[in-house]
Amino acid sequence: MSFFKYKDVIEEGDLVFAFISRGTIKPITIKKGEKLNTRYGHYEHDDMIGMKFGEQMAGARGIGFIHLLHPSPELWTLSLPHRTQIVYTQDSSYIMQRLNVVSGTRVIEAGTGSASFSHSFARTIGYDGRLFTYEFHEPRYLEAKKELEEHNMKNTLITHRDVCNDGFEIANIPEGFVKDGGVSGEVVFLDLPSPWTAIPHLEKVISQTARVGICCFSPCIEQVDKTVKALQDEGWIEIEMVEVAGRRWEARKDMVKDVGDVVKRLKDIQSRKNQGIENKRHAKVQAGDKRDHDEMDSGSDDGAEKKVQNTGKGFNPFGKGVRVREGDEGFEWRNVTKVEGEIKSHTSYLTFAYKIPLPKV
Amino acid sequence: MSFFKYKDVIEEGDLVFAFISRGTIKPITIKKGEKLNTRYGHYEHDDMIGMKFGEQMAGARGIGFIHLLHPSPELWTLSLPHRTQIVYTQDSSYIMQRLNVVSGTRVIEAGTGSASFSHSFARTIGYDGRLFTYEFHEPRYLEAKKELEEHNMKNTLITHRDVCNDGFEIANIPEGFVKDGGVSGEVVFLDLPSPWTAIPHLEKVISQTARVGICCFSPCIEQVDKTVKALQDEGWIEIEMVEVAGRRWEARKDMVKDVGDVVKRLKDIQSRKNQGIENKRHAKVQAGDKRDHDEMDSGSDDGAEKKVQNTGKGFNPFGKGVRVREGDEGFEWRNVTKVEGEIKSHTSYLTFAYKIPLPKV
Amino acid sequence: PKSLTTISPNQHALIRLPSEGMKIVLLKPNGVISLGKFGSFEVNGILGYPFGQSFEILDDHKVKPTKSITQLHDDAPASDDGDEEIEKSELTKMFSNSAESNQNIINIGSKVQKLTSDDIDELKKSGASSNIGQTIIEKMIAGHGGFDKKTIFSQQKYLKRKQQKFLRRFTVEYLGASQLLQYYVEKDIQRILDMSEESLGLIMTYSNVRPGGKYLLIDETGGVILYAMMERMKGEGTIVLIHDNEHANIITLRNSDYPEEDINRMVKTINWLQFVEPENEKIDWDEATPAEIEQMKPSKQAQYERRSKRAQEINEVINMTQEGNFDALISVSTLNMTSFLPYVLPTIGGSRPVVIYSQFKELLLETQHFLMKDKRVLAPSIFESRVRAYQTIPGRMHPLMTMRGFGGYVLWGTRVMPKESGVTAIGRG
Amino acid sequence: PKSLTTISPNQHALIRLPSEGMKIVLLKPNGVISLGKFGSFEVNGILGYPFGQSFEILDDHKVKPTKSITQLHDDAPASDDGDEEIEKSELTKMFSNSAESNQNIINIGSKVQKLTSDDIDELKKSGASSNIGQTIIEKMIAGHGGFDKKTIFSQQKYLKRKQQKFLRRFTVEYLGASQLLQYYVEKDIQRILDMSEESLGLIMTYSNVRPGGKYLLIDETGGVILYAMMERMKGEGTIVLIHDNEHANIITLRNSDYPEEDINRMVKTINWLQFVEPENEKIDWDEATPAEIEQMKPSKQAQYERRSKRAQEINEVINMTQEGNFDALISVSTLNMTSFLPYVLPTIGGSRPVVIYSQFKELLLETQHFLMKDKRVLAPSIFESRVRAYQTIPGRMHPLMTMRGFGGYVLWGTRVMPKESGVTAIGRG
Repeated sequence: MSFFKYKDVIEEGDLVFAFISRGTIKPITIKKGEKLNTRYGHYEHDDMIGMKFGEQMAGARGIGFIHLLHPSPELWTLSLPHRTQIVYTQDSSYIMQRLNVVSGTRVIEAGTGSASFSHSFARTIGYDGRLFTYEFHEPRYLEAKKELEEHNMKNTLITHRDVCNDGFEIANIPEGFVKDGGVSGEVVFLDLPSPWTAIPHLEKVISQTARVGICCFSPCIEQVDKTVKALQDEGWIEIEMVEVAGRRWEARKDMVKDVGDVVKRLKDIQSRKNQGIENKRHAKVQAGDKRDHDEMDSGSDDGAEKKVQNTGKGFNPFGKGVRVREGDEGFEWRNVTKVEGEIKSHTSYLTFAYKIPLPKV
Repeated sequence: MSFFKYKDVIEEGDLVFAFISRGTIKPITIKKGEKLNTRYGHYEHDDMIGMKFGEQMAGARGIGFIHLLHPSPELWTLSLPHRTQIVYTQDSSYIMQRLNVVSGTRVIEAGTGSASFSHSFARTIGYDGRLFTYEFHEPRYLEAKKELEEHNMKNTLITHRDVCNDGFEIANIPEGFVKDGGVSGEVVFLDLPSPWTAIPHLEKVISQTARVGICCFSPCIEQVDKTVKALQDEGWIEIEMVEVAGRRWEARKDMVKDVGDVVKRLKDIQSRKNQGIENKRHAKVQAGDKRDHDEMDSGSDDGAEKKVQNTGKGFNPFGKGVRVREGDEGFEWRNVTKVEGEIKSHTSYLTFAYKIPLPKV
Repeated sequence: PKSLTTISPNQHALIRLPSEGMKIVLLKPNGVISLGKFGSFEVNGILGYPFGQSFEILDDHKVKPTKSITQLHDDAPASDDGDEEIEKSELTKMFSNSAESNQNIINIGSKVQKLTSDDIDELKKSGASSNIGQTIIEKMIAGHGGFDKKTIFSQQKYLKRKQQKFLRRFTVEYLGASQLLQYYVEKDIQRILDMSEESLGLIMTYSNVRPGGKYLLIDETGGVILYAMMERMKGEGTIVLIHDNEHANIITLRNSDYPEEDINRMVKTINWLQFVEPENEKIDWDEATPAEIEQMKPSKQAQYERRSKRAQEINEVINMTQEGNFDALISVSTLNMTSFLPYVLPTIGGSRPVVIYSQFKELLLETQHFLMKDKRVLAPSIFESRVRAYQTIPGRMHPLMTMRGFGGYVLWGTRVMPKESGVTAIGRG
Repeated sequence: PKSLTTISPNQHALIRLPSEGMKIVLLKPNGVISLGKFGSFEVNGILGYPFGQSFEILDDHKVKPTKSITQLHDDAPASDDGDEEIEKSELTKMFSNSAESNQNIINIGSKVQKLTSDDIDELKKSGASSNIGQTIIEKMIAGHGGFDKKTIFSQQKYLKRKQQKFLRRFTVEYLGASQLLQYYVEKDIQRILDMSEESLGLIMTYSNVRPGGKYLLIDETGGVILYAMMERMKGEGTIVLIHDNEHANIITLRNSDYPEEDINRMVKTINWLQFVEPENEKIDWDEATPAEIEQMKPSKQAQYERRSKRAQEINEVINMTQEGNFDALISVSTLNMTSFLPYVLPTIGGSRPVVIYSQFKELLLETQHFLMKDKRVLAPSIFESRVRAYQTIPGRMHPLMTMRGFGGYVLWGTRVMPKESGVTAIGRG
């Protein structure tokens, strides 16, 4: 179960994530004779066998390189073709922490979707936990079922079901999955267009001895409104809705440009101009240290640009033409952070609530 | 008109903002013989006369100091007793930029509230602009009217009116305020509990020759919903709702603590301990450079703490007891930013829209 | 003066396209403006309408006024326009066939999109009629195998996207500073140093810009900030602009439609050398006597006049900075702030705002530490303002899923005079 | 083992009060727990109920189970509880007297609050009955001159605030890592380095914590992170904890209710000196022969055993760090990251996550630059996660007006082995 335990050396049959670039992470299953083709060269599976997870691998003809990474739910999420909307790590990690999903927790999830969150749940609940996940859409169900099997997710049971109409009860629960005669979920996650239709069905499948936590994941505010009402009607308490805002920052370097450099350059331009026009002076100018500004209004910077390399440590005042590599050691830099150009400003609203079993004492 | 033009020297009758601390800015009107009392001393108005705006002023007995600041709408906003919810600068500045409020713009505002945004509008539209502001609540109306008069806001006309029921039309508009026979507003700002009831009244008071922009300011999402519908019904277009998130950051310093310092200290503690227990050794320990860890499990750091001052440049490893002033030059620091402890995470939703006059061509 | 309200000849304007693209145009009477794939139109056809008006391109470069292009469905119920009604009923009809939930949404990608781009090109060529956009959309829907399996909502979105792509509509807007900024956000965000409209608004408000003021400005955006200030000041007051190169780059003012003389009256430029070493850089100009001028050849005379004027201008702006007492410092630049503040701060009047913009919070952090030590700026703080837009379709309200990450940071403080005179000795004091 | 679901004797629990205050208590059977002004109750009265249950304090330290304390009105309609019904009808009655808009809201401050705190104290003293909270609230409403001028909404809010302040109710929660964190957020945020629950969640997920793993941890929170990991691991796996002082500060584990032996089995501690200079710090312990031990006096013998065990423990943990191949690095500390990473990175297994938390983005910025140059951590990025809570009263939905500004930042990357062997020579390599 590669999502449950690390191994060190790559063997045939292993799932490996080929990290090509930040935006391109390809899951591959190692098979002798096959190869991975990328825009920057290809990589033989045969060569991967025996390498360590985490190793950098050079391209077949020495062109380019990739890193061979071990599966994890977070890499899986990053690698996914966006078949359907994904629950991103910023949301999933908060949901799991807030609802106290730990080793051994029994989780109900609907719908399965891309199964990205399912992987995350399965990892965290471990061998002792149980994940009941439901998907209505058949192609998605089949795809997820195949993946969960390939990934050896033995703690997870996927069901093809419209939970909004047909509820969550399962007729023949495999023995290892039964508790208190049924599903007995302790944590519920609903990523459905109309969670309020599914909420009344939950009573039959949630734990009758422990507090049960729920999170409903809805993009629109009106869905939240209906969900809150349904939760109230069904006796859920401590209802709270939140949004999670996630940002990713990158470290960059910004060139330090002092005003002293600018002044120096302006003086330089001026003195070279004054030399050039020495013999065509006409204006009446007093002697002394005052300089002649005469031709400044008709000059251009072209002459100066050729000498920019000489300025050395300082700043590159002529943006055009001369390109300086970020962090070039000939210049002074300051460390700065930059957020992604386009950020996910909204994923969904998260409505949390709890249900307490009726007192037996 | 002190909100319209800077002056340099403080005279009797001037409005002065006494900046006592970030959270305490007191507007005072200079009057001979009076004094300003603060927690940290008092300040004679007589002494202020003739001082420059911006000067630091020492307390009467040399205790404490304040800064004497010139009025501005932004300082006014910061100084306000929060009688009612204020439109903060993050919102007001965006609204004015987006709706292109400039010198000469004719603005309709309802309700006036604390008149904080009114000041901002009046400043930006200048002598040539006109602000029509409406307030239903009588005490608030009277308060605002008094302030606007005191502040010489001659481009502003305040009206006591329930615009939701009675609309925006004004019977006897002072001559300097009339345009095209009426109010003829070009920009509308509605900060009302039910803007949707006021929107149908706007048609009679907005410009019939220029595009008119509106911003409705509502804390709850359901208000937005009703507002959007009302705007649609009344033929407003390009309806868009936004939120403005504002953060204030402060520059701070964080002490640099290297692992080398930690290691050095641990060695120090250990060697002093070993010396102390030299004569009570019992364990069989081989010779060589291996040290004796024997008593480590019963020791305490108390002895070491007394010597902390000697470490000099480096880090203060014992948080308790020895307090180091932030930025103390005996230590190394890194510049960091810190956000306020409690931030305004929501002010209101801003619903923008435009109305185009019917084509006359 | 230029009109802020009416689409007027010989003025610049911003054209918004259904694709959310933008174009800055000069409205020459009798001219024809091309919007690329959206078609071309005669300028005369749009003159006289209020700014903000949308148009649809008809045959022969004619236009007719139409409703907003950006909110096809939000404002549909209020419309009596024929075309809009057709779209609406079209939508309604199709919606009745739609699966009422997301459950049957199939994987919509290029595979189910049966209309190729060649098909579309051909359709476009086949008829230049005003209905072409609608026609293409209908064909695309017909060719879209999974359309009726989509929910109403996604149909709506799909249709809207397609309409925005092919409908030959555009909106003519007044080219204010916000519009110019938005234009650069799309085209060349580096030019405006990542600045968002909300940051521009903060800068204008915190620096207390208003008619009649006298401001010191450092503007590396090619003049977008300068333009924003001029718009607010409406011809009254002065802006001294410090620049890096020999000549100030105020290229964006070309689109401002201000007469040259107004610009010259309001905007005074000075380079950093002149600002930092004013005494050296002043021009010691000996006026020629009327008799001397008389004796010059006409070409020499003209040259003399030009040089005399130039010398006066330079000396005037240098004198202004030496007098100081500016009503605000506004800096939007990539220069190291702590290197120029010692020169600039003494010229700012007491109790006037100091406003510094940067793309990077880290640089303002250094600046704030500098100012806190310097003591000539009271209570400096770094402000961040971010606007989040919502989808306002009733019943489907939520923030837009993505937004631009950048926007910049603004430091705001107030210039003060601390009691200890020693503190102000830094720089030119 | 401790119960996660049922309020059980000799276990710790978190008590939430109507004032949003919190208290950590140990549930000693037959004990009495005091909640200050909210009263006292017998522990036995709450045992056996599920965690999450709310109670109301009756006379004589007895309790009765009740509905949630935090959402008095949101869940009122679903309640059959007598008291709730009274409150509801009370509310309804008062609402019918309310001004239906905000327009008549008067300035509500201490002035209109006719009940003094002395009055309240007296009321409290006069009767310890379960109705005291309700009584006080009613008196306050009666004494509140402007109450009927307030809108329904503000009446609701007012009443709720007052009820939360005076109703003698509390909720008993399982003391998980999130609860412990929330407790410190209220009581001593510096101890947990400003960390929010969402940052804790990010750390746990990005570091891939799960049962059976072997993790390297730097934790300056007194063990809150350690506890969060142990909760997720449920007794399986190992955590090597590096600490600053001679002894690890894991004071918060006192509240974890894990048996000493479980903690000893899972958690191995090592100080920075031992970690950085392992060969010097290993203890070269000569085992005594059985015969030698036999000859020792009983007291000496015990001392020998103790020292032998200690030496074994130290050597064991030093060996573990030398073997390395940890399943993650998790660092939550104020130490300069770039100073310890050269020692720590070599011990992390290939393709395992490296997760570093800081209060300040600027420090992670330095760290990211360090890692990018070092090349042993792939694609490091800084993540910020902020949760914004809403008021969910139907018809009055909006984000809460204020929230905590802090929360921290998390750097996440993946340990890799670059091809050039020279690169890994930094530190202990």
